[in-house]
Parts: sequence; C-alpha cells; structure tokens
Amino acid sequence: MTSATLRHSVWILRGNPLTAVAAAGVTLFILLAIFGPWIVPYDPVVSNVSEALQPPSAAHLAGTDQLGRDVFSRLIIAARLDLAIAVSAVGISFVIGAVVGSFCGYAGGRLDRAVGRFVDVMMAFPLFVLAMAMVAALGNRIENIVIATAIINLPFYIRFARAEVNVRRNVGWVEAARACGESHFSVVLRFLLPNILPAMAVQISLNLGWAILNAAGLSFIGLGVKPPTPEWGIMVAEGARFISTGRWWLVAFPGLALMLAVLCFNLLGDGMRDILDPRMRT
Amino acid sequence: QTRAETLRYVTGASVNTLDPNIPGSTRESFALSMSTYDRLVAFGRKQLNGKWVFDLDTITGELAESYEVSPDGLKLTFRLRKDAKFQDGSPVTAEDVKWSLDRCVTAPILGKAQLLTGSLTSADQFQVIDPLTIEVTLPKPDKLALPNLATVYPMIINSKVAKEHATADDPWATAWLKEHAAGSGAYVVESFKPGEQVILKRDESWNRGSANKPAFFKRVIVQSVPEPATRANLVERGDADLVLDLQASDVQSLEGKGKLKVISTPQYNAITFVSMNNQIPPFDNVNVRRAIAYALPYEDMFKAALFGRGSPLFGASWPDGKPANGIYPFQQPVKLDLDKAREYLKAAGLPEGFSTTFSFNVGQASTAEPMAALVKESLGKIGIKVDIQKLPDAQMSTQINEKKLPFYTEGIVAWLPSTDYFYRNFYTGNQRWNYSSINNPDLAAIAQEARFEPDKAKYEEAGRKLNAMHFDLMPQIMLWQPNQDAVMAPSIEGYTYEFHRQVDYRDVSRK
Amino acid sequence: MSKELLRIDDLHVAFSTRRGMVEAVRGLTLTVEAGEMLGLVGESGSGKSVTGFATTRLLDAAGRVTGGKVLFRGQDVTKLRGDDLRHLQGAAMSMIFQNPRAALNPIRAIGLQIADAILTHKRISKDAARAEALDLLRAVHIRDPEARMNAYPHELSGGMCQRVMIAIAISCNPALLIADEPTTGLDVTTQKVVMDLLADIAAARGMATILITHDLGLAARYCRRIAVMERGRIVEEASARTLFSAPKHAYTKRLVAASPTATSRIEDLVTEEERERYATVVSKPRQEPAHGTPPLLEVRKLAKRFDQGSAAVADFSMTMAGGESVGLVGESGSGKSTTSRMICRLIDPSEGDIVFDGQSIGHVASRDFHRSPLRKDIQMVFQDPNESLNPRFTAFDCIAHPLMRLDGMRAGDALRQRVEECAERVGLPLDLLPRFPHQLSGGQKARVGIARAVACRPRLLVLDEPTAALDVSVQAVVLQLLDRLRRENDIALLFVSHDLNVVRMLCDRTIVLRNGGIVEQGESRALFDNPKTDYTRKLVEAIPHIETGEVLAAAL
Amino acid sequence: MTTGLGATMVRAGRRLLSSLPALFGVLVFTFLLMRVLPGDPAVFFASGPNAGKEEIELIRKQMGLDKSVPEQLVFHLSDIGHGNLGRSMMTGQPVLKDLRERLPASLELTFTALLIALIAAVPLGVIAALRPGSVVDHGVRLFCALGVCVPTFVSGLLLIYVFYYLLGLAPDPTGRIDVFTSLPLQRTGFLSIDFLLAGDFEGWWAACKQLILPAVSMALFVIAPLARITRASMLVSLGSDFVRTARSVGLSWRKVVVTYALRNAILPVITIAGIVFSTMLGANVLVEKVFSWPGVASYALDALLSSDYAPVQGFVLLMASLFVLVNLMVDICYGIADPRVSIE
Ligand SMILES: Nc1ncnc2c1ncn2[C@@H]1O[C@H](COP(=O)(O)OP(=O)(O)OP(=O)(O)O)[C@@H](O)[C@H]1O
Ligand SMILES: Nc1ncnc2c1ncn2[C@@H]1O[C@H](COP(=O)(O)OP(=O)(O)OP(=O)(O)O)[C@@H](O)[C@H]1O
Ligand SMILES: [Mg+2]
Ligand SMILES: [Mg+2]
Repeated sequence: MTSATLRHSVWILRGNPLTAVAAAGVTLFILLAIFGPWIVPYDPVVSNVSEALQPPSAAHLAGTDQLGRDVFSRLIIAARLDLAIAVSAVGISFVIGAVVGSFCGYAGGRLDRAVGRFVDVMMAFPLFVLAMAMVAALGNRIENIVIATAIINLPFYIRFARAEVNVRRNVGWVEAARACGESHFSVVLRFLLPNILPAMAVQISLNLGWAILNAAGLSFIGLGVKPPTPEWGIMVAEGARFISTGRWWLVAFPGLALMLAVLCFNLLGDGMRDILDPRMRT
Repeated sequence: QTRAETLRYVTGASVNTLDPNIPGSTRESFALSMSTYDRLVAFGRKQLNGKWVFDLDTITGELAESYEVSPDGLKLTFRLRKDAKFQDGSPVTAEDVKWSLDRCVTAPILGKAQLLTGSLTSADQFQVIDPLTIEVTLPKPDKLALPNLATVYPMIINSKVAKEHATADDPWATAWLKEHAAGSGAYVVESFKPGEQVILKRDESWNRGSANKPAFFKRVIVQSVPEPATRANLVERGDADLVLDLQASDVQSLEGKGKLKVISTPQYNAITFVSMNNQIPPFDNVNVRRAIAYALPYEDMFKAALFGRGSPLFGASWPDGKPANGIYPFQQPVKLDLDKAREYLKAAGLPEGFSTTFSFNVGQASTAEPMAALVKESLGKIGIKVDIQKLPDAQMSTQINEKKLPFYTEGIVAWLPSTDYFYRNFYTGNQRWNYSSINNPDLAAIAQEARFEPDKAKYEEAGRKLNAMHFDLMPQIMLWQPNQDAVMAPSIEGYTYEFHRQVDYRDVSRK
Repeated sequence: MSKELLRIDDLHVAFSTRRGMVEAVRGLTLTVEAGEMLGLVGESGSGKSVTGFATTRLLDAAGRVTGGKVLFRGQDVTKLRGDDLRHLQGAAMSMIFQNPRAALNPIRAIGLQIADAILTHKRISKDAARAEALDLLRAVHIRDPEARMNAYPHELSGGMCQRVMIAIAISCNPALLIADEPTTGLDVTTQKVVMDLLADIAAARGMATILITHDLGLAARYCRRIAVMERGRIVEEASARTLFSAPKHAYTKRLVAASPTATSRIEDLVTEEERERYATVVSKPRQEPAHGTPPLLEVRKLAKRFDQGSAAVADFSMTMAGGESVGLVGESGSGKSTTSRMICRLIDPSEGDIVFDGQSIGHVASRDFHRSPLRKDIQMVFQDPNESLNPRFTAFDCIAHPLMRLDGMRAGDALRQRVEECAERVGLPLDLLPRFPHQLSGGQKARVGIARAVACRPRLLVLDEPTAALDVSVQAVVLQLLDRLRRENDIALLFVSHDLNVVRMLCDRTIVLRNGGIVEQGESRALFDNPKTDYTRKLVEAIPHIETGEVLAAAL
Repeated sequence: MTTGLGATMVRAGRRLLSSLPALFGVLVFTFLLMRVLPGDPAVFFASGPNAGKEEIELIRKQMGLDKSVPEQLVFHLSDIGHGNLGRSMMTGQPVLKDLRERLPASLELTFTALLIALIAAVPLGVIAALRPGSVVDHGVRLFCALGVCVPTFVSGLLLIYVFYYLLGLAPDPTGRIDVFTSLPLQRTGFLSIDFLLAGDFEGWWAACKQLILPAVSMALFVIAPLARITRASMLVSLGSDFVRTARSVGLSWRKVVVTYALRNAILPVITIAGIVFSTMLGANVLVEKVFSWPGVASYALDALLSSDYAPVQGFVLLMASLFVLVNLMVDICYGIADPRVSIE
C-alpha cells in the first residue's frame, strides 16, 4: 500500500516535471528549516552596525541589513518560522474548516444554514481588524498571528468542505458505509473527509503562501512577528522601506524566498491533488 | 496663480481639525492653525549651529502691536494693532481677544491644561481695558506666562462669528470651529478634507509677517502621504516642495545626492529615551537602572536607528563628575560598558540577570525596532532576557497612563523647554507624563521651587542639582534628540524649526 | 441500393495513458450503406464509442488514429483539416450521445442551440435559422414547439432532451448519423418512443444510421444488419435474424444467450456449456418455510414525506418470508429507492412501522440503527455500482469493511480468508481484490457491491436496481449469482428494478409502485402475463424483447 | 424568462432578509471586540501636552465610555437604528460622513482592480485550460504564482519606484487626483465616471492614471485564484458532453470555446469574484496606505491603531453590508446567467 503510494507519487512526479521541481523546492525548504542553524554563515540576530546596509558581496551573499546582520543567514533561519506559520495557520483552518464544513454539509438543514450565516459573518470581517483585536487582546505572539490568519481562512474551508460533502452525502458508498454499521460521525470523518482531500489540496497550497503573506501584511501595519526574529514577510516589509534608497537587496532576497516558497507550495498543491486522488492511480 | 506661488507640503499624518484645541488634534493641525489664526504674541527666531530655530526667549507681537510686563511681573498689557482684521473683514478687538482667552481657560479643550503651566487659569485674569487694549493679571510672576500665549492654543477667534454658532450645550462653539476657521491669520482655508488634504489661500490683507507683507505663497497645499518612501520620492521628483518626517535612511540618501536642500535641526525641545518604571521590580532598584544605563549599545543604536541624525545625550565626559550646566536635556556620561553594568547588577543582587519586556509604539517602528533589537541583544549579554513588544498607539498610551509598562522607549516634546518645566512635568507626580514613575520628593521640591525663581544664577544652580540627581537616580535613560529633517526643493527658503515641530507656512518662501 | 457511404478499413485507435499506449480499436473494418441502419453491439469497453468518435473526429486529445482509414464518400476522414473537417461535422455526419441532458448546453435555450448548428453550415439569417429550428422541433415531435424554443434543457424531460439532441444532429441533413446508445438514460416507455422517432426520421430523410448499443433487443428491433464488437474488433456481422438464430462467434453466443426474453429463465441466460453447472444448483428443492413461521419482514403502512411536497411513499405495506424474493417495480420516481432505504433503515419513515424478525425497527432512529444487532441482518446493494464503492477503498477493503464493523473481525488471515470466500462466492477473481473501484469494470464493481452486502450473511438483502448500469452479459452473471445466493443461503431478496423481464425471472412475487403507492401486487408470472391495471400493462409492453419473429418479418 | 427573473428577485430578497441576523451579529461582535481591546481611546486622544486626568475623563464622557458596556451597546444599537454611526475622534467628523466620502474611493479602486484581474485572469485561465499540461499551462501557473508571492504593499512600492520615480510615467501617488486638477461635480463619487459625465476628458485621464498603479498592485494578487478557478471550471466544461455536441455539429472553434465552454465555466468565476471583491475591499488597506488612497480601509486602520471605536465599528458594519450586497449581486448575476438556478 505504502510502496504503491510511493510508486504512484514517483509516477506523478515523472509525468509532471514542474511538480517534481516544486517537491524538490519544498524539500529544500524543509531541510533548511531543520538544519538552517547549522549551515548559516552568521548568527542571524547578532548585529554588527559597522557593517550595516552592505550590498551583496562574497562575505554577505545577500548583503546586510540596517543592523549589519547577514541577510542570507536570516533568510535561511526564517525558513523554519515561516514554514511553521504557514503550516500551522493553514493546518488549523483546514482541520477545523474541513471537519465543521463536512458535518454541516452532511447534516444539512437548520444547523447547516446557521453555520452558513456564521461563515458569512466571518467572511465579512476584515482581516486586520480581527488580527489587531487578537494581537491587542492576547499580545503579538506568533500564535496569535497564526490564529488570526487561520480564522480568516476558515470560512473558505468550511464552505468548500460543505459543498463537496453535500454532493456526496447521498452517494451509494456513503449509504453503504452506514449499512455496514458506521455511525454518521465516522461516515463523515473516515469516509467523506478523505475523499474531499484531493480537491482541498489545491486550496491548501494556495493558502500556505497566503499565510506567509498575511504575516507580512500584518507586520507592515505593525502587528507582525516580534523583532529581531527573522521572518520573510517582515524582512520584505522592512526592506520595502529601503526601496527608494536603492537598497534593493533588502527586499529582493526575502521577496525571492517568499516567492519560491509560494511557488513551490502552489505547484506542489496541484501535484498533491493528483497524488492523493486514487482515481489517478492505475 | 502659478505652481511657483504654491507651496505643496506633504506629511505623514494629516490635519484633522481646524481648531487645534480639540482633543486628538494632530501636529499638522497645530501647524495649520498657526497660519489660519493669529495669536497675541509669537516666538522670535534665532540661529542655532547655523540653523534657524524658534527662540523661546524672544517674544514678539503678532496681533499685539506692543506689550508691557509690569515690573512686579504680575501684569501683562497688550496693545492691539489697529489694522488687524479678521478674514471676514471685521476688525480684531480686545473683546475678541478676551473671548478667545476665556475660551481657552474655561472650555473643556486642550488649551486649558497648557495655559495652566503659565499660571493662566481663569477668565478673571483677562480684562478688556479699551477696544485695543487687554490686560492679563497673574497670581505670581511666571516666566512661562508670556511664552504660553505664543503657543498654538490661545489663538484669537472672531468671537462674533463664533458666538453665532455657539449653542447652549456648546457655548464655545467647539463643534463649529472644528470644521470652520474664523481667524485673522495669513491664510484662509479654501478646502478641508480631514485625513486627506487642506488647501489654503493667502489672505492678501494680512501683514503680520516678518516684513509687514502678506505671506509669500499664494496657495498652500497640505497633503497627507502616509508612506514615507513615497514622500521622499515626491520631493525628489519635485512634485512636493517640502517634506518633514522622512525615514533617516531616505534623508541620508537624499542628502548624499545633493539635489535637494536638507535642513536638519536637532529637536532641542524633544528627547528620545528608554524608560524604566521605577515602581516595578526590578527597576525599583537604582542599581538595576544603572546597570541598564551602562549596558545599552548607544553608538550602535544611534547609528542603526537614526543613521546618526540627531544629537546624542550619552557619552558625555564629566571631568569633575558633575553636570556641566543646568540645562535640560543634557548629555549624560553613560556609555556601553558591560563590566560596569555587570557590577551594578551584582550590587542589585541580580548577578544572573532577569527577564523583562521592552515595548515600543508601532508608529515608531522604523526607529524603535532596530533599537529594540539592539537592546535585546546587548542586555542578553549581561543575562537580562528581553522580550520585545510592539504596541499600537492607543494601547501604548493606555498602558503608560496606567503605569503598566516596565521598560520601553518613548519620546517627549516640550513646547516651552525650560529645565523646571521638564522636571516638573516629566519627573514628578503620579501622572501620565512621569514616564519613569519616579517619586522623589527632593527632586519635586527643587523643580517646583525653580519654577518661580527669577534669579538666573540660582535657577542655573537648581538645574545643575536636578541634572545631577537625574544622573544619580537614573530614572530613565536619555538617548538623543532626533533631528528634524526638512527636505525641500532648493528654491525654498526661510525654513525655521518651530516649537510644534512642523513648518510654519508663513516662514517659507521661494527664491 | 448498395451504395457504400462509409467504409472503415482496418481502423486502429490508441490512447496514450500513463501505462503507455492503449489500443481501444484494433483493426476494425465496417461498411455502411446509404440509408441503412446498422447496429453496432458489444460489451462495455469494446470500443464502440471510440469507433464513433474516430469516425466523426471527436476523439479526446489523448486518442489517436494509429492506423487504417475511414473513408466517407471515398474521402479519408482521418486526414481532414480545418474547414473541410467542419464541413464534415454536422453537415455530412453527426452524432447523438448517450446522456441527452448532459449533451446539451445547460445555459443556452434549446432553440438557439439548434440554430447555432444550422448557422454553422448555412449562410442564412438568424431569423431564418430560428424558423428552421422550430421546424426541426416539430419534426422531432416536441409538443408546443414555439414555447419550447426558449426552454432550457433542465426544463425538459430526458426524452425531450433526446429529441432536441436528435434535432441538432439532423439539423443539416447529414448523410450519416451515429447514435451512441441514444436511449440508455431513458426509461423503458420513453426509450421506445425515441427509437421509433429516430428510425422514422432516418427513413424519411434517407440517412444512414449507426446505432451503437449493448442492448441486443434494441438492435434487433431496428436494424437489419448487426455488427458485434469485442475488444476493438468486429467479431461477427450478420443480419439480425441470422445472428439470433445462429450466432457463430463465442462472444455473440454469450451475448444472445444473456439477453432476457419474455419467457427466458435465469438458467437460460448462459450458453449451453455453462448451463449444466448451474442446473444442479437450481434443481435443489427449496425448503418451504414451515407453516405458521412469522414473516421475516413485515412493513406496515409505511410513508415518507420529504421536507416539502407530497409523499414520496405512502401507505406501503408488505410482508416477506425468509428466502423469498420480492420484486419492486415502477417507473422512475415512483418511490422504489425511498422504500428500500427505509426498509434498510438508512432513512427514517415519516409514518408506519417496520418489523423485522418480530422486532419493531421502524422506530429506531436511523442515526442509531448502526448499533442495532439487526444491522448485519439487513444489507443493501446500491443502485449505481460506479457510485457505491468508496473511491479510496480497494475492493478488499470494501468487502472487509462490514466484516470488521459488524462481525468484529480484525485484520489478519481470518479476515483475508472470509473476504476471499465472499469474492469467490460472487465470482470475483481474487486478483482484483487489491484494485481501486476506478480500476474495475461496472460488472466487477457490482460484484464487489454484492460481495460486501452478503459478506456478513444478512437475512434480508435489498437490491436497488443492481443491474441497471450493466450490460446483458454481466447482468446475467449477477442475476444468477443472486439467485444462487438465495437458494444456497436462504437470503430473502427485495429486488428493486424497472426492468420487468429481470424481475419476472428472479422474483416470486412482484409489487408495482406508482407515485409512492402500491398499484398492484401478486405472483410474478401471473402479474406480468395478465396485468390488471393500465399502468402495469404499459410497463410490460414497453419492454424490448428479442422478437425474432414478426417484427423483423414485417421489416423485411 | 420573466418568471425566472422574478424568481431570482424573490430569492434575492429572501437572501437579503436572511442576512440581517448576520449583520446584527457583526454589529454586536465588533462592538464587544472594540471594548475588549486594551487601548483606552480617551487616553490616546487626550495626549496633547499636559493632558491630565480631567481631560481623559472628559473625552471618555464625550465618547460615552463612562457608561457600562451593556448601556453603551444599547445606545450604540439605537444610534445605528437612527442612522448615526457616531463621530470619529480622529477626524472629528461623523463617521457616516467620513465613510460616505471615502467609500467611493475604495469602491472605485477595488472595482478597477477586479476588472483588471478578471481581464487578465480569465484569458489566462482559458488558454491554460485549452492546453492542460503544456508549456503554456505551466507558464500561466508560474505567472500567477509570481502575483501571489509578493505582498501587495511591496508590489505597490516597487511599481511606484519604477513607474513614478524612475520612469516618470505614472503621476505622483498621492491619492485619487492630482491636487492641481479641479474636481468635477460629484455625482457617483467615482471620479473616472464623474469626469466623463462632466465631459472633462483631461481630468478623466488624470483620474485614470492615478488609478492604474494601485489597481494593478491589488489585481496582481488576485489574478491567481481567479485564473485557477477559470482554468479548473474551463477544463470541466471543455470536457463536458455538451461541448462535444457542439464540436460534433461543426461549430467554429470560437463559438465552442466562448459561447459554449466559457459561458458555462464563468459561473464559478462569478462566485469567486464576488468573494474576492469583498475581501479586497476590506483588505486593501496596505495598498491604500502605500498610494495615499483616501479609502475606507486605511481610515479604519488608523482608527483601529488609535482605538477610535466609532469608525472601526462603522467600517466593519459597512464591510458586512457590502459583503451582503455583493453576494446578492453575485446571486442575481448567477440567476441571470444560469437559468437552472431559479428553479430550486
Ligand atoms: N480518453 C481515453 N483514454 C484512455 N482510454 C480510453 C479513453 N477513452 C476510451 N478509452 C478506452 O477505450 C476502450 C473502448 O472504450 P469505448 O468508450 O469505445 O467503449 P464502449 O464500447 O463505448 O463501451 P460502453 O458500452 O461502456 O460505452 C476502453 O477500454 C476504454 O478504456
Ligand atoms: N432526499 C430527498 N429529498 C426530497 N425528495 C426526495 C428525496 N429522495 C427522493 N425524493 C423524491 O421522492 C420520490 C421517490 O424517489 P425514489 O428515489 O424513491 O424513486 P425511484 O423509484 O427509486 O426512482 P428511480 O427509478 O429513478 O431510481 C421522487 O419524487 C423524488 O423526487
Ligand atoms: Mg460508449
Ligand atoms: Mg431509485
């Protein structure tokens, strides 16, 4: 079973080189996230003001920032946090959204409509008002940024899961499962959810990138991750201040890292859909 | 009128009211009111290190043709100009002046608290002698009384017009004046979009300027451009004439290019500091405060946050161990010295260090964030673990007011920068501006006494004493006075650093 | 008379898949004469549709003609490009597709869709095209055609959609019409009407028609010549009569045998060679239940009302003894599925009671019924085999699932044995067990569904049209399987279908439903031979039978 | 046809009614949220030099903060019932007036951005779907990813840097219109339309020029989801039976792709576009800031940072109402575009 999955994945990757590249990219990011601290040339938080704002050179591949910290090292260290933010924010909203959405879609009726209304309320709520409130009420910790982002994404997952489950709830195999003695609860969790996963993979992959961008946006309005923690979004936001003075490396490199990450996630998401979908297996 | 006759001034915040007395009014509104309204008197100007700055000690007449201070210092008599007219054409009378000053000290507006610092507290103090003369009586001679009348708040309003719009609930027409100007100033408000822009038109009959002429620019556009980098671009491309509040890095680069005129004036009435709450452990221990004073990487902070643009208040050498003079703010003999810091920590009984949070205001992020990172890094070396906290404006001010922040950076400004004023307002009492929450009866007593000290030498001596105490107690750590960087088209002349830290449009002209 | 219109010569069509190229058609040769109606039959996946697509140049991007020629009026269709191709499509030959509703653009008024087709091939004004479209609607006997011009497909019934489809296909008077299973989605009564219409139009306009179907009865009724396809080749081609009376190829034999007739019995549905084995099973006498044993299932005044609207099922009562088989028939929407789902306790009845083996289960909420010990005694086989298997479960998982849930078995050898036993019982090759549903054919899926349902030895098996989507040869296998299960394991069968031939063969008794109520019931053969109501009679009459006798004779 | 439209209208009306509780929820939730925020607006606004306890108390009274929270809520709700959204401390203006002045700016920007995004995304999605798995398809995917990999404010700053600062092609990014241009009579509030109505083409062009950069930087961000959904639904409809029917009768390529496939594929795109529109409207604060655009979002952000309750409450209410309206519009569009909808 697992070896079949593996073989299948390899097949998908071979048929779609872009997915393979993306998979390699994501692997690289994960490796960086794990081993980053051992491979960086400089300590990412130690300042050296006399070397501030140096353009890229052999010593500092991506230049230095306002405090003379090595941008390259910061980029690498940031991978861990950014992946964590992205994965946890999307993870939370996906898990909650998929479960709530599936149950609503399956149950239908009044509960479903009530949740639908509630989701409308959430969708109507501007992100930054919410993020601000969260951060203000609970402090600007990474968890809060993650939660705020997760809450914002939640409605999409709920809607999506709801719609997907709704079309499947009376399908033969669902009733068959119930005839086999599954309760409603396990029908949703063990039968319907896994089946809507491939379709959700795409949404997830898009959101992974957005989660990081959200963090960047929040830090632009001053609600981001605490300094001096390196984080791509914040580095971009801070670097943006130096665009007009020609210190392009401060925004270009973090932007590039962000872009590659988003790109890899997106491409991989498309691939994941194919890998997860048993229909694509032969 | 042509583009050359128009001044386009871009700024980060925006004018939000036409009456600066309204709570919440911005610095931009202050500046605006300076040219839409006249006051009885105005500050003169002087050169400081080759830059023009306002002069607290020279008070010149504005609406007052002349003024007299009685020998006992208890009576100020102002004689109004005969030709002064409000923008609706009616003459400015002593009645208007009295109404305006009365409003300032009685209405629930910002002027009240300010004028208090000049012993101006009640409407009884203002007396109309004749249509062109008004007399102000003081309970005590107060050297800040006269300067207070030159500040933003006691502007002279056309009382007839204002009264027409007063209501029973609002006898001082605050609501109406928020959106309408009824003054005698150099400029008339042509259009006002709160939060966006204000367009001013020159009042041709106004002649209170430097050379009895109307203001130079026929039109002034004050526009809000929140993004500092964009402001820099605008002035560099010649689309804006004058910009303040740029990022230090942008100013540095614009200065480097040499195409524009950059006038950097240290804000000599402003200070940036790191404050510690003297009531919250472990900062209630003076040795902890001292340890921190020696553990801050001043030079790096100055360079990274301000690009060296300002005048430092650290690193003085006091050969005799005493302050050089009695002026506040002053340079203190503190510098980065981790060994000394460790010693102090040991003396405080905390050789292993401790943990705390360092807060700053989101609005100040561009300078405060690098600072905070450096503070964290440096204090980490002596075992103090610092958690950095970024707070939105309102929360920061609330927490400061409630005295809940242990360790943070802030900046202060005083319109009327005299030593006793600073010490009284920023180092005494259980009030908001006492950032460090220091409670030292001696210091308070000396400062209070100095307030009414007429003798210059004695005053100086009191100042020295206070400064020495400041260094000894180290309630908070003064870092620097940031520069006010005004970047302008090369053709702009006459820029003066004003007490309200904005441009007075009447000052500037085009070559 | 014998003017050759289309000649397909050694056609090869291949699809590129991840397993490399897959040949769907391998050396097919066929000719069609002008004005004739040719039947193309064969089991599912034999390449009938692909042949049609290759002829009309509608293959997917993945498919390619790898060899052979398709000569239409002497011109090789496979080599046409651009305008020539467009001129061919629609104007010279056109195609009618299987699912009429899906084949029409859902958001375009049907009048416009017909006009679109006309306008592509004729330089006439829009109004003229509309007028012509209206004529076509009349020609396909759509009632009130003026009003229907502005209707959307969803506002029409399946049969009407199929007529519109026919109208589009004939809009430019093509010389050749390929009808790919034109009636599969329709119910029996409509099926006949549509086919008659198609035949009339083809005759009136002199169009040659290829009728693709896997229903031999249908082909026999309308076509003189029938070609039988198996795995990408024509294996036999003959007149209908010859084909039925003397099938030569083994596959054809099987096909002919499996097609039920008015008189066929289940044991007849296999070829002679296989019949022996089955006969022994059938010959075993069935134990009559002792007199006085309570019925296995008793349904009393069952009713179901959905959120809004009238009752889907009303006042439905029946009893069933153990090992008995009861058929439930009726037109589409008559409440067959609803009834069976209520009996299976998958939905709650609005009224009435269900008593199983003496216990009332009608009042146990379906939400809680999964905990009932009777759960394993009532199992169901679902309508559409394609939808009844979890796409993420292998065949093994599917069959193992009830065993683990209801029999409390754990993964291991014992389970494996049981699953394999079940698979064998339903005739499912064991090497298919690790496959996912999409890797199985319809018949295989149906067998997995049955294996799952019988895995934990239920006493009542409810089957909701288990063979509707299967072709006859597979259907025969499934029917025999069910019959055997009933005889061997004494399982009671509630068999839902609208195919009366099948019901007649399999069921002892039949209940006829209409609009949720019982119209008629009784012993199967008696009921069909002698229907008491018009409704039943109409149902019976609409069944296409292979009537090798008079119809063909009349046609000849 | 008329019955279809009528049914759509009835459905729309019902939908409008059913979203009222949601709006009410938003109202109460925002209100409570604002009270939970630790910032005390009175302290913030009393921050003039020397503002003391008295001033703070005074402002608190002015803002009605001296009352208990439930009382405040009741007042707040009754105010809103009377169409009074309170007064902003920050601008000193009634919130309703502020929002009314700023909303057209935001709407104009968002509409333009959405338009640009759709114009770019739909063709991209279509060409990607026409050749799935090809180089073109991957190229489109790459392009879309480029759009979502940079935060809007960074792309905004870059656009300004390049088009205004370096090339001088764009006008100065200081709001909706050059300060030296005189404004047309306000009719719709959309400058580009008002100028046209006033017949002032120079002004119209000036307004459009101001609009392009911010709209583009917003659009870049949403091209990806729109293009993806277009591609996906286009794939579905290209593979559907009715397209095959269309091809079988020899309809022209254009007719097949545009009239048959795209018209069907566009339906989910409409839904997504509606969602995108409302999120953009609420989330374009960054772009508004960067381009000094006097819109509602930046207004609300400033208010939020200074704990100015009334504007934030007003803003959220506005957003929620707009969201409802947009959904309604989408529904109506859907009902018109898809005849199947009106029957259920
Ligand atoms: N797009 C495709 N890609 C790969 N294989 C295909 C494709 N389309 C058809 N096939 C294969 O071609 C073969 C013939 O299919 P075709 O649809 O012609 O069968 P059919 O005879 O019409 O069956 P049915 O009665 O089920 O419609 C099958 O094995 C099928 O799997
Ligand atoms: N979940 C449901 N909600 C509302 N109405 C339903 C539902 N399920 C079935 N119905 C209605 O109940 C009636 C009977 O439906 P049912 O599915 O039992 O018919 P059927 O005889 O099985 O038809 P078919 O032969 O097409 O399968 C139909 O009119 C159908 O529209
Ligand atoms: Mg077929
Ligand atoms: Mg059914």
